[in-house]
Amino acid sequence: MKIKRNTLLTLAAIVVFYGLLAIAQNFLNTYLLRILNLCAVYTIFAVTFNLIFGYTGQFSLGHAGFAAIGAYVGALLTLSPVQKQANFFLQPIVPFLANLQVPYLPTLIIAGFLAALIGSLIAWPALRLRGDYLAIATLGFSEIIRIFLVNLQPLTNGAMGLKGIPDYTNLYWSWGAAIVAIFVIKRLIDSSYGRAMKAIRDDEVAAEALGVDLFKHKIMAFAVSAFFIGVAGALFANLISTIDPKVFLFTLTYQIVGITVMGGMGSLTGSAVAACLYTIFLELLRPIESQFNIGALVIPGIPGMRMVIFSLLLLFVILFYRKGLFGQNEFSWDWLIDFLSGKTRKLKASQATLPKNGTEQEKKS
Amino acid sequence: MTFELFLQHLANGISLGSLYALIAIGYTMVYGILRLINFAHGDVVMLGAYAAFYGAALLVLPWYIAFPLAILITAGIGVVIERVAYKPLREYPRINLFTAAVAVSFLIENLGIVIFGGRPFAFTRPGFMDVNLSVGKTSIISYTPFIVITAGVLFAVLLYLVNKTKAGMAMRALSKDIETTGLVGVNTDRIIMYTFALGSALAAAGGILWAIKFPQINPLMGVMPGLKAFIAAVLGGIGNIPGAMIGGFVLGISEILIVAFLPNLSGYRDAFAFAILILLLLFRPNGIMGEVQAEKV
Amino acid sequence: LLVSACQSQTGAPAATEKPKEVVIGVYEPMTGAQAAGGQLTMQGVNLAYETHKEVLGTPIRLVLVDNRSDKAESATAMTRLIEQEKAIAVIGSYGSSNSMAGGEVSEKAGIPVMGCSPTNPLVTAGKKFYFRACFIDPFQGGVMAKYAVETLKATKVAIIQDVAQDYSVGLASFFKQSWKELTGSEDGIVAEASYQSGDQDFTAQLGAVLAAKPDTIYAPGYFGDAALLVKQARELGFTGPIMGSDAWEAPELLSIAGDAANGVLISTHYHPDADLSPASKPFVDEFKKKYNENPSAFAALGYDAYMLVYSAIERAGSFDPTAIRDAIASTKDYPGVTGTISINETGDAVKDAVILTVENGAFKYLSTVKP
Amino acid sequence: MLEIKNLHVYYGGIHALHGISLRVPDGKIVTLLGANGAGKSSTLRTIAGLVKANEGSITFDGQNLLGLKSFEVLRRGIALVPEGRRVFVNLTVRENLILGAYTRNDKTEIRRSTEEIFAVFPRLEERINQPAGTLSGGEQQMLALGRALMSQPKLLMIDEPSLGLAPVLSQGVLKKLKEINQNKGQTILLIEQNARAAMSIADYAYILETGKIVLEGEAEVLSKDDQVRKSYLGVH
Amino acid sequence: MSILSLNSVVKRFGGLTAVNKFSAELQPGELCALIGPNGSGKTTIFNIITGVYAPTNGKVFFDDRDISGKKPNEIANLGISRTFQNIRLFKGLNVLENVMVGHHLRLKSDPISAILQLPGYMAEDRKMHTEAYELLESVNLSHLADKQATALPYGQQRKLEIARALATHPKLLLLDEPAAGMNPQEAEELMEFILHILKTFDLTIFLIEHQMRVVMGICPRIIVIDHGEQIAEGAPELIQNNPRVIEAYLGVTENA
Ligand SMILES: Nc1ncnc2c1ncn2[C@@H]1O[C@H](COP(=O)(O)OP(=O)(O)OP(=O)(O)O)[C@@H](O)[C@H]1O
Ligand SMILES: Nc1ncnc2c1ncn2[C@@H]1O[C@H](COP(=O)(O)OP(=O)(O)OP(=O)(O)O)[C@@H](O)[C@H]1O
Ligand SMILES: [Mg+2]
Ligand SMILES: [Mg+2]
Repeated sequence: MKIKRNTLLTLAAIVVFYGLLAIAQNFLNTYLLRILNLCAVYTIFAVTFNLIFGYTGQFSLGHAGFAAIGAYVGALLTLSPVQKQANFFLQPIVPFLANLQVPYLPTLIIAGFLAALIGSLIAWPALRLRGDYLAIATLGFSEIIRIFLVNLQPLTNGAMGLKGIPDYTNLYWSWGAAIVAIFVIKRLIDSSYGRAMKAIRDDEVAAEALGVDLFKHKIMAFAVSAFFIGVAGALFANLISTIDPKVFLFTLTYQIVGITVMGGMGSLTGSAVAACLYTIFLELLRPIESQFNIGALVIPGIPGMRMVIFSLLLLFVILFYRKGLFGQNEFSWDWLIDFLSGKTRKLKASQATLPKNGTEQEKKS
Repeated sequence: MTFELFLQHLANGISLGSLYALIAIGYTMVYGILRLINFAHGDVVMLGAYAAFYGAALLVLPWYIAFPLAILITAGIGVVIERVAYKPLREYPRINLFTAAVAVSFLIENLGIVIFGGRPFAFTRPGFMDVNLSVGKTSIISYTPFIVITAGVLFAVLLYLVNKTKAGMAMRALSKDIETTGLVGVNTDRIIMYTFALGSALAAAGGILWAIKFPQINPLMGVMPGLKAFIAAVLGGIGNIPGAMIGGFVLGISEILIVAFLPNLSGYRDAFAFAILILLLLFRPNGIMGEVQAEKV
Repeated sequence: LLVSACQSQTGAPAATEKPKEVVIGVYEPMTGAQAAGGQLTMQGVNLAYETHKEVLGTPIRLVLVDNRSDKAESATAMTRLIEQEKAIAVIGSYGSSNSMAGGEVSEKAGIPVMGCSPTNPLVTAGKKFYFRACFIDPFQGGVMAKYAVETLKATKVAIIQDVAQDYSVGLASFFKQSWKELTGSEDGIVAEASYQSGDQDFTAQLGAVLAAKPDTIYAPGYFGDAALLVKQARELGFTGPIMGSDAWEAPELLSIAGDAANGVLISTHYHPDADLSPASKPFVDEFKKKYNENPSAFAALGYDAYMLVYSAIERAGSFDPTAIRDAIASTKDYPGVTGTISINETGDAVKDAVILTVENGAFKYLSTVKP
Repeated sequence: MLEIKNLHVYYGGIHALHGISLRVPDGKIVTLLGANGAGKSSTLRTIAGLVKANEGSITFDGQNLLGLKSFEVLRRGIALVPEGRRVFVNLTVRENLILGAYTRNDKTEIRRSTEEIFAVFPRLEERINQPAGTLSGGEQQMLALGRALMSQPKLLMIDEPSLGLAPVLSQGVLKKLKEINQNKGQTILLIEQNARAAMSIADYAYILETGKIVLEGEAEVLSKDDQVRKSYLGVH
Repeated sequence: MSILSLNSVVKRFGGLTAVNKFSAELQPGELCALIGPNGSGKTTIFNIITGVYAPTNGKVFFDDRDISGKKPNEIANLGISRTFQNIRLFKGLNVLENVMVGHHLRLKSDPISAILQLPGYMAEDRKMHTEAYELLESVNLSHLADKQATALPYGQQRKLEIARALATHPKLLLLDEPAAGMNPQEAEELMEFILHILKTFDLTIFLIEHQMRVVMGICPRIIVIDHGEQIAEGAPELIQNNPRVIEAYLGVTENA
């Protein structure tokens, strides 16, 4: 009964959400649309990091590299032959790609698959490493990918980057992909496979002794993550319309880690909310840099202040919301209904719908 | 390649390697005790260079006063960072600490841009460091031996502190078990503070020497040395001080020699650095000097 | 939340009647890796704004938006200027890659943009609304190749490029093309090496290229890296001329490289002694008075970019972006501080280049090269 | 003398200690018995300053201990040998012992103490330069005890010294404790699962159940109590 | 026909020989104990059997198959399961989920049908749930099913670890010091519990334990190891009176 009700509610919510997207897409100005699209892209980045680290416990810092692969696939498959010729004015593009142009949906899927493929290839040796050693190795692979993008001019146009990428990305695509990503990851982590992944996160040795194939499950987490990161990369390329290797510096990965931690490790809802807040806050803080007039007093804007305040806010959230905005909790209909009918406080105490994990015991990871 | 040219490259590699090593040690020390990848460490390097710059350029202090003063100030800043941003998170999952370090790094860089401006400053070498000591065709400027010797002295002092003093012993004990270290009467907060002070002091020394070798300072100058030093620390076996030194030299020398032997592939230099690291890790998953911490099951 | 929060910040000006003020937007990197360039450019833009705060009897509001040296932010910044601030024209940005991201947005919105220093041909290619106050890389690369071959009589040249910067890669490539055209082969290019912006140690690259005993080194790139490169080249004993590009022209090159900079040759936009335009000298004086230093090429171009937009609005006699665009496109022989500027059909400034050298810690005019 | 009154401890929402009161007189061995999770370790950890108490008082020789950090507690003369030994695996036996004397400064005095500990545990002297991580479980337990003794504590608290030790070793460790107590008047507060062995060396015993003290008394008296024999000593 | 046979197994860690030419055989349905001083190599033997370590030398046969050097999950699939000396529960999972991880190795559906929640997967998932729950009931933990595993008292954590191992449907169960840290009463319960599962689940059990009460009380056969070598083997009475065992391990005043 309950499950059915919640499924219906979910379906209804998706319909309503799409209605809202349709309204937004048609009535909001391009500035707000751009921000909303970026929110979706960062949401995908964050939920995929959550899958790899939050649920499977593999500290991978390769996001920027996988996103780069997706973005370049997205760009190279959607650019028109004319644009390609214009772009590759120093050295011609490899003939194989010169006239290739693919519709958007298959492009996104190819972007995802290529990122997943390369992600798995990288994971294959890298997963022999643990913890921080895995982190630095994946960071290294991500940088290696970027350096290849810089140097492989006939394929990527090197530092010149690519421009004139068709701006196919709109709210339907971006949030559509985000919802698919959340849906797939949620279903995956709730399944027996997801349980095995969480087991790996908590204790590899015990999981393996129970017959869990560590390698297979880690690769699975990597591949699924890399797939969606790749899709998000392509969405990003077709949103910004121009990319170059500098976009995919390792600092992008740090931002993603920051967003995910802010949202709460092990909460997909948290990832999505944090991704949106992050993107929106960067914009909301802009007025800080412009000149203030308080009566006769003119306070000149200080360029750069926005980023200072933003870094402070980030630090603040990390220091004072130590489990992230959502902890390990997920949004659920039961919670919402209880909340609306004022039952939350009681339920929270009994920890029924919102399991408040995290006693002292599990502090240290 | 002629022998002289090789010597030239080697000399360059050694002086670059000493800088990496100095900065890597701070990384490794902090990692050793808190298991924190302190990504703000590179920015502390930058602060050290700026402190020395302002001391020398604005306050017109002679270098032998300005530099130690800058090192002291930076050590203080390191301590403040630990107190404000890391200490409250010590008991929480390590990813929080890591993120805090990232946030601190963003903060320092952006504050740097606001306070110092985004434009680079010229860092003036003290005169005696700008003397040409060329031997035959190998060109050596006097700052090179200065860097190598200073780094060597600092290594020696550090190794003595860590291995022979009680505080050093406490530091090593703490790296394995904070709680028990407190139980034998060690004020662990203070030891952690010392560690940050020492690590930041070395970072500042590294930053100043860096600015002497590459006399251009800007608010983002610490990013690359920070990343390279991190690689060096991991190469050597993160948490291991002699390992960080070795890692620094290995990285510095191999970076130079790779480009020297394969100039056409110089665009891939950093890719080589990472490739060396990854390959090494595949064969020695805990770095060159890292203890094999096979988990006792 | 988003909608209300973002909109509440702007008093959107009414479109029809005479507006209380008009907005000229600027998007430049004030933070991030390219903050130095953005800040130098803003010196010039601000100087121009201070002396020209009103157009067609309406006050101008100059709105600066930081693009964090980041492509995504550049696009967002441009959208913000257009949608939220209702800018009628935009100036920027340092870094061709930032400009390309902004250009995609402004093109759709039909708002004219004047780039200050992005020299990559792709910035304006295929764009009706994007212009720039500087010349472009193919011209500049050719200028240096010609100078090397004809004036320096160099037969062996080494090239060191910043592979991570489109600007440097482009210049190196155009230099090579011209060299080939002039000498008939690429044989004279005896060594090539690369670095990535942010690298600080160039000794390995230099050692490798110096082993080929070049007469001169061509190392297009940004001044921060260039200063270190020049210094290290001299420390390694290279005494020949080192050639660079317009982005070397900043006071920092001289202060950081010190004596090592002597003998450096660069192609750039102007010099007060070159007598390219009557506006140069007063600008330099004015600038020194305000900032107490010599203007960099970026500052001069920032000044010109603002003034080109300003004069276009005056000539258009309207605040209509399309009219302004048309006025910019028809700019002819405008006396900018960086020379006499005409905008060609691709939206690029056509103007003379000058070649400068460094002597005793100052840039010295050598010669002028016509387009 | 250590005196605890009405000690309450919470871990997050879990109420672990529900008002514990106990006393450890000078020169005695007091043992704390109870099932798993009864709160024995929590009690010692609270005394040692590792866990914050929410209510109650702890005094030692009249001085308040509540709210002190662990190193301050040690400096007032209370040493804890934690559950699971926790020697510093990367330091040698000698270094472990020297760290144990961290709060002391007189070098010759420290050397004397080391000699005394070697006299009690000759095995440690044989391994003096070996990293503690390579010692066997029993040796590690001796080292942990030795390290705690190096601070010359007035009160020595030991949490399950025989956990995971072979029978021959666990007997040995408890015997040593009795020896130290008798020869030097060392006050000891002991937790031990092997209740029978613990009772045989203790003067006084407290029995905990889910965070409360349910029984206390002279060890000799308690060990004759039928209920105690059945539940805690495993005698039918 | 033996179910497990260790054939002069050697394990070296650097210079240290932790296990030295150790041989042993276990018969189906047997309950056998492995005892020995600290550091004598007991846990290492378990680690070799379960594939955590590969033997330096020698062979391990399970059901007449050579399993030496196979990966732990492969060995678990063949039917060997274990508990650990230091409890290793999944702290992010609740009690029921901990057990369900033990069922995962028998899952047939692929990840895609799991994500799509196809009927085939759903049926398996339901079965997993019921089986796990039944298993918890049989060990008296079902009332704690949705508690976080590490919040349980120690004794129950031990039991849960055993239940989780049973969920893989092993033929051979290895228990590493299951009674460590238990008081006599709890140890008593544990002994009964072990005998109970031995019968109900058609198992063979190999057990490491330092509490002689437990070992002598329930194990008909005991193997004693010292310095990685077997020094004695036989029934409890025999072992108790073996002078070598007394010297190396039991000590003079035997305390059971
Ligand atoms: N860090 C912690 N976080 C949450 N709960 C804890 C923590 N430490 C102990 N507890 C809980 O407090 C209670 C008392 O635990 P304590 O370790 O003091 O018991 P104990 O008597 O020493 O048992 P044992 O014999 O298992 O060592 C137990 O219910 C335990 O689960
Ligand atoms: N991964 C490892 N690396 C190095 N040495 C090891 C490793 N694992 C075990 N050893 C060593 O092998 C020896 C046997 O250890 P093992 O854990 O098998 O002992 P045990 O018989 O289980 O002892 P206990 O009863 O104390 O648990 C010990 O000396 C131990 O230090
Ligand atoms: Mg305990
Ligand atoms: Mg063992």
